[in-house]
Amino acid sequence: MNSKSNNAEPDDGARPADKAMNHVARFDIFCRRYIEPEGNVVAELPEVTSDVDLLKRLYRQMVLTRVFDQKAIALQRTGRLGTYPSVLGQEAIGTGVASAMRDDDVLLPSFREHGAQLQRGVSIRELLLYWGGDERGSDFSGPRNDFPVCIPVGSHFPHAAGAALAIKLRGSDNVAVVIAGDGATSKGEFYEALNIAGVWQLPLLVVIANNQWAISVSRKEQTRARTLAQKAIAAGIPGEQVDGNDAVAVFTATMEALEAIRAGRGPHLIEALTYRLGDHTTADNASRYRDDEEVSLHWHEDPVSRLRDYLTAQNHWTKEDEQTLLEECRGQVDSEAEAYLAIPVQPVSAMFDHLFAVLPEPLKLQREYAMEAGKDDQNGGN
Amino acid sequence: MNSKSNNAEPDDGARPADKAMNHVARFDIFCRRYIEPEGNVVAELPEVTSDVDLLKRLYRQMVLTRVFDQKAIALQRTGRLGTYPSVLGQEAIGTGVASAMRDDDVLLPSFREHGAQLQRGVSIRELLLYWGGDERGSDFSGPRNDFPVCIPVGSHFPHAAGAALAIKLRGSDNVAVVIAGDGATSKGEFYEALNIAGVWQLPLLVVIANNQWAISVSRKEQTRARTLAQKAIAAGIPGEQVDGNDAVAVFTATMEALEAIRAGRGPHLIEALTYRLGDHTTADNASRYRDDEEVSLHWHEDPVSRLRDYLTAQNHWTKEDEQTLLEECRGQVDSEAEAYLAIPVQPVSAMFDHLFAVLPEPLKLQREYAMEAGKDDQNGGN
Amino acid sequence: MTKMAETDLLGAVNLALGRALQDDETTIVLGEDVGVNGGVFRATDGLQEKFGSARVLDTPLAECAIAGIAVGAATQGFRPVAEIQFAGFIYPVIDQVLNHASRLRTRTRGRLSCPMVLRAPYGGGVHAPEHHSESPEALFAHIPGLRVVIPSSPQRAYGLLLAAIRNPDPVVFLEPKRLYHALREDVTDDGKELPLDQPVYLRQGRDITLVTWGASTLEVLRAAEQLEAEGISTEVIDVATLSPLNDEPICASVEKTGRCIVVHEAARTGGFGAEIVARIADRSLTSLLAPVRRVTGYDTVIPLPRLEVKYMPGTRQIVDTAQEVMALS
Amino acid sequence: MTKMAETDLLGAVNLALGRALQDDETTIVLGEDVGVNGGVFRATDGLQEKFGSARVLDTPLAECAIAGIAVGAATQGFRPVAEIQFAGFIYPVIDQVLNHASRLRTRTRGRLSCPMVLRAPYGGGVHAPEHHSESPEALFAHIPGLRVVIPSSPQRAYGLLLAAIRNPDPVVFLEPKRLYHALREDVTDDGKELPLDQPVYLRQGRDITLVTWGASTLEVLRAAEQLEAEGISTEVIDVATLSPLNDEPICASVEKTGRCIVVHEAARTGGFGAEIVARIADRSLTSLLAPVRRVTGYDTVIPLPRLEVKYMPGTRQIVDTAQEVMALS
Ligand SMILES: Cc1ncc(C[n+]2csc(CCOP(=O)(O)OP(=O)(O)O)c2C)c(N)n1
Ligand SMILES: Cc1ncc(C[n+]2csc(CCOP(=O)(O)OP(=O)(O)O)c2C)c(N)n1
Ligand SMILES: [Mg+2]
Ligand SMILES: [Mg+2]
Repeated sequence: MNSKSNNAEPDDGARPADKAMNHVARFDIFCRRYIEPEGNVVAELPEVTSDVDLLKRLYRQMVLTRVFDQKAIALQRTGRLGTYPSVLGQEAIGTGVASAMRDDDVLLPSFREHGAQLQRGVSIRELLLYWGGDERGSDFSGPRNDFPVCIPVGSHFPHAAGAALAIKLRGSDNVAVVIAGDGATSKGEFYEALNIAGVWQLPLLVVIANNQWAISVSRKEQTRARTLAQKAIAAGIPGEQVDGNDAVAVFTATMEALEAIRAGRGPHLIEALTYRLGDHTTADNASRYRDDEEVSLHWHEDPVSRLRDYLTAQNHWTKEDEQTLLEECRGQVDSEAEAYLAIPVQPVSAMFDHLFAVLPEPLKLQREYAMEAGKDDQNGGN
Repeated sequence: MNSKSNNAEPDDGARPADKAMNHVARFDIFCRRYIEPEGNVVAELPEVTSDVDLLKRLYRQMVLTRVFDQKAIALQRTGRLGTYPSVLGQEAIGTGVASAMRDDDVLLPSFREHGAQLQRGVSIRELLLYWGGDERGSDFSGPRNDFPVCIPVGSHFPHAAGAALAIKLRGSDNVAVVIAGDGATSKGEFYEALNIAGVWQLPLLVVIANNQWAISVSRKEQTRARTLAQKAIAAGIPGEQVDGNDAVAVFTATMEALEAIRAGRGPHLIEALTYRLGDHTTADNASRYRDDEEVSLHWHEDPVSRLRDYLTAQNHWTKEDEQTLLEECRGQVDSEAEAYLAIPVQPVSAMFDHLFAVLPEPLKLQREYAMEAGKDDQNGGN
Repeated sequence: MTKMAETDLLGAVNLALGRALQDDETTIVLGEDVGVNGGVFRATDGLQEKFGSARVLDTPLAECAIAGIAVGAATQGFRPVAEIQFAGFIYPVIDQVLNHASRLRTRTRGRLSCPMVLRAPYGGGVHAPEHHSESPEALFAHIPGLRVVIPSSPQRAYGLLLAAIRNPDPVVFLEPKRLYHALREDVTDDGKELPLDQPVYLRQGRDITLVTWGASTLEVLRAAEQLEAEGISTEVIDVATLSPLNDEPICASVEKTGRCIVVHEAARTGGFGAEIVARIADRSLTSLLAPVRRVTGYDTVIPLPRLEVKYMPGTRQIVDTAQEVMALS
Repeated sequence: MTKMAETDLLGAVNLALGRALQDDETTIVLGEDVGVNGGVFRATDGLQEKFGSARVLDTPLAECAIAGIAVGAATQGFRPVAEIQFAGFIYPVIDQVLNHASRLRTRTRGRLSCPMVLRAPYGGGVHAPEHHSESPEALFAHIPGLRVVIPSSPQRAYGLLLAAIRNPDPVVFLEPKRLYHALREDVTDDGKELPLDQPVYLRQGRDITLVTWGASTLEVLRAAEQLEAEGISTEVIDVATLSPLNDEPICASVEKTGRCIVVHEAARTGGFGAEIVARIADRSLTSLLAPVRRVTGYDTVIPLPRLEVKYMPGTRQIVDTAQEVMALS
């Protein structure tokens, strides 16, 4: 990471040629990191993370996310789950962000934020149900106001602004938190939502999980902007980078941003730098477009081992702790997977039953027909 | 205009709190101006405008634009033109930008850039025909590759990127120039196009005619960004402000940007600061949402009198010159208006005749029917 | 507070919006220029003054975000009424409406819902500039989980808009701007809604059923009178809620008259008239005495004002077609 | 260079793209992941390697801009073939297609034109994630000035895609992804196009006309065989170019058989099936011996994979409906 001095030369923009040029505005982007690879501390850990139990909670949650991820991939490979996007290598973001949120905040996750969803209280069973191809997986029993995952990339940014507007109109101090990838910052809705949130000073936190790839399109091919954080400048709101593989940095940056937002200081953007260690989804083969070597290098940045190394170095974590934790996580994930697999398919009528609050008269006949036709397993185009 | 020093304090973004923060990037925005209100020179005029004839051409063209504008409004008021958006007070932008362009550049104008279109060689008759409600007004005999005006705000930014892509692929050194208003910078397409142009380093110049209003929505309600120029930072491309009521500044900034772009240095954004002195369109009543006083103050910034004052002060322009010019312009506009009014309505078949290169068989019957039905002037829903 | 006043369709929209804002504090109005300016047509005139700028919000110029923000706010307990300034600028919101607003309830099995209204003036015939005369109703009427409602009189505008706002699901409410000032009638601002999903009989008749919606009701009613004078008795139905389409009253009428013409302003191919005809050809075929015709806009782009009148389906075309249909049976 | 090879529909698309890039240097291909990755389905596999990254361009993730850039490049002498990765992400481009691509020629009285193709895989039945199984053809088929083309076999994919690319006007080319690997046939890479605006007879018959397009052709042909076995002879028509719709062959067939069923996967209401029925009810009503039925997706959101099969119109439903129609006449 770059460490220029504060008063560095301008990176971009016209330089003053003569008296005709007035300096109008200046912007700086900073990047935050506390723990570097191998668990070394580069800066004193902030007050909010002085509690070792908190760090352990972050660590456990990342491990749970990873164990879940492995299971999901295994289920997909054996035909018991649909196409699945792995979050391998990005666990610190979902965990860090969601851990800093309050229950009454609203999360709007992208399709890869299983970690954030788990932390928010979506159950493993629900996550599997959703990725197994069943709408009931989005009927979370936990965070009832959170959004389901967003598949059309970037289309949930305006929802987040809308949820934030609702919060602001109600006068409460909770926050809407939206997470999306680097690719999502190329979509118009990203800028539209950020811009309006800026004008209206909405309680909105935008987290960009910059994992360097949007399927096969690299970060460099996605935008010429040196950072994604600087996209906030277009909306006149604060933007910052954080080492997204440092759970402490993610947690702290989120915590501080949420505090500022709750205090009425308007929307905020965090770009969390990370790397997608796996394929884009189980339907993807990343070796078609990137070198294994690049991937290997990034394992060095792995957020899970980084925090473990730190905790170990500080004598807060042992091999036995690790063993116990893994067993716990595996046990939990396996039993949830069993429960998922036991859930029967919805009845045909389910297609109709949540389309409207009350099924309109004209659709009742179709529903009956569908139930009749659907009885027959031969039917259907497959 | 603000005139901070070059090394001013950061305006935005997180400040470094401790060692955890690394400075990653810095951006500065400058604003350019040569001639201020009342024709005073604030900085030596640049080399490219040392030719007095050029300055006179700019001036004449602005006056022609204004005379055209008055005529169009008069025609609308008397029922001989459709809804019309006045360019009063913004003449320096269209004139300055289009004068710096080469014939083989491609212009993609917003609906208010009559000045730029006139300079590009679209005839007054054609402009009136278009605003009079006849598609033939967009079949310019002049700049054959220029786009027709864009009505859906901001939707032409991607076209400009596409035209620039065509230029780049062809390997020529012309440039696509798109002009739009401050309101247009809130649309997703603006950012999408800018971002892609940045990645592909397209020969694209984006000019934002910031006239402080988007119908009744003020610049401040449109975005919290301090400048619109800084929106370029989101795309990682250069952005600058220019006093859009100083024709010399607009011309010079455009010229320099075009040169850089022709040299392969990629896209560029210019925010030209101006003010909409008239109503949004002839269908609007601006006094509903802004004070007359605000408008009066801005007359002081009027680009036409500013350049005239300068030329007069330099002894390049006299009262007689002015009189002659006004007569010439009025004569030209009046005779073009006559010609416009004499153009008969298109035949009914015209609806069909340019829909496809060759009218598909299935549509031929409809065309015949329409011609038959259209004979009767009683027909039609009005 | 109940007031009766003669008003036009635009005034009725304004009344309904005011009533909704008054009755339910979760109702908010947002869109470009809806605040101080009261909307470019004045549909929201006076509302910001009365209800404040927190509930009547001027937005930046970004249609997709306007719709998306309405979605977000709707899921969190508000009832946003978003205005798209002209239907020609509504296309960027289709993604939000189709992929999100109309699906959130079913995607989450009822956990979240989207009680929002998207209003837009639509249609031609007012000599508007390019891209200002669109009739996009068919695009929305194909979206499952969405209601498409179009009023054709001040009373119906008032009652249907209130119903749309109070409805627990998303509604696209298209206002035929050619009717904004075309007729006035007494509208009682009593907060009473009219039923959605219900076509309206505008005229009872014997010989032929004319099905229409929006501004075309004007021409259809005019044609009905001319036909009456010629001894042809027409039944006129205003579809009002295009989707979900209740075809019962339409098919019942056709089964009575044996003949049908559908009239709309949008381009014919893929227009919603096709759906009406398809319902009839399915349910009431054996009652038909003559082919079902459509009198519609052509399959062309609606021309700029100078030629626009030649595009719009007119009274004469409806009368001619009715005579032809009568002659064929 | 003419090669004959057995290939599937996906391979045929790839061949046609390669041929177009080869034959005309103004042809370019752009879209998300179309370069090194060769597209998520591999439709563009090998093309960037062969034709370079200036002509096969990976774009940032921005569908609206992809379409808009294609518009801009098309007006300046190029023939862009833009890919939208899945039809579920095509809605943000409707604005560009409707307000610009389909209108630039008529807006400028022929001065500018827009010879571009927008390709997208569409339809369900492959157990894809949410928002990946859309059938949006009706939305595009209502847009004047636009062609909507859907192939249903490798040969037709090759010939129609080439025709679409060479066509001087914009084409939305929807590829039924359930057919990508469903059948293989010999495709000669000879650069020969197939005619647009021309429905295709897939089967000749006597008793009933089955009209369809895209992936549903599979079920329709299967149903036709079952019906044949039961002594019911069907004529099967693949519409191929939905818009502009040439209804001649369809009406001619219905006039012969007297019966018709339209089959498509999209939701029924406002689906393009309605247009087919409306044409028949207008032109061929007196030949009809029975109601015209539609076998389609329901007016619901297509479910996630576990229930998806219950949404798709299946062979059995077509057979049942045909038997019903026969019984009614
Ligand atoms: C609007 C839209 N376009 C295309 C896709 C197909 N798609 C799914 S994920 C993806 C890449 C997303 O990249 P990024 O935003 O960086 O998120 P990541 O996958 O890296 O988590 C694409 C192109 C989509 N889902 N939505
Ligand atoms: C997409 C879109 N939305 C709304 C409108 C209606 N409208 C026309 S001009 C305008 C304001 C444009 O403001 P700005 O971009 O600043 O340009 P200006 O009118 O000031 O030249 C609006 C809202 C439109 N034409 N297009
Ligand atoms: Mg990514
Ligand atoms: Mg403006």
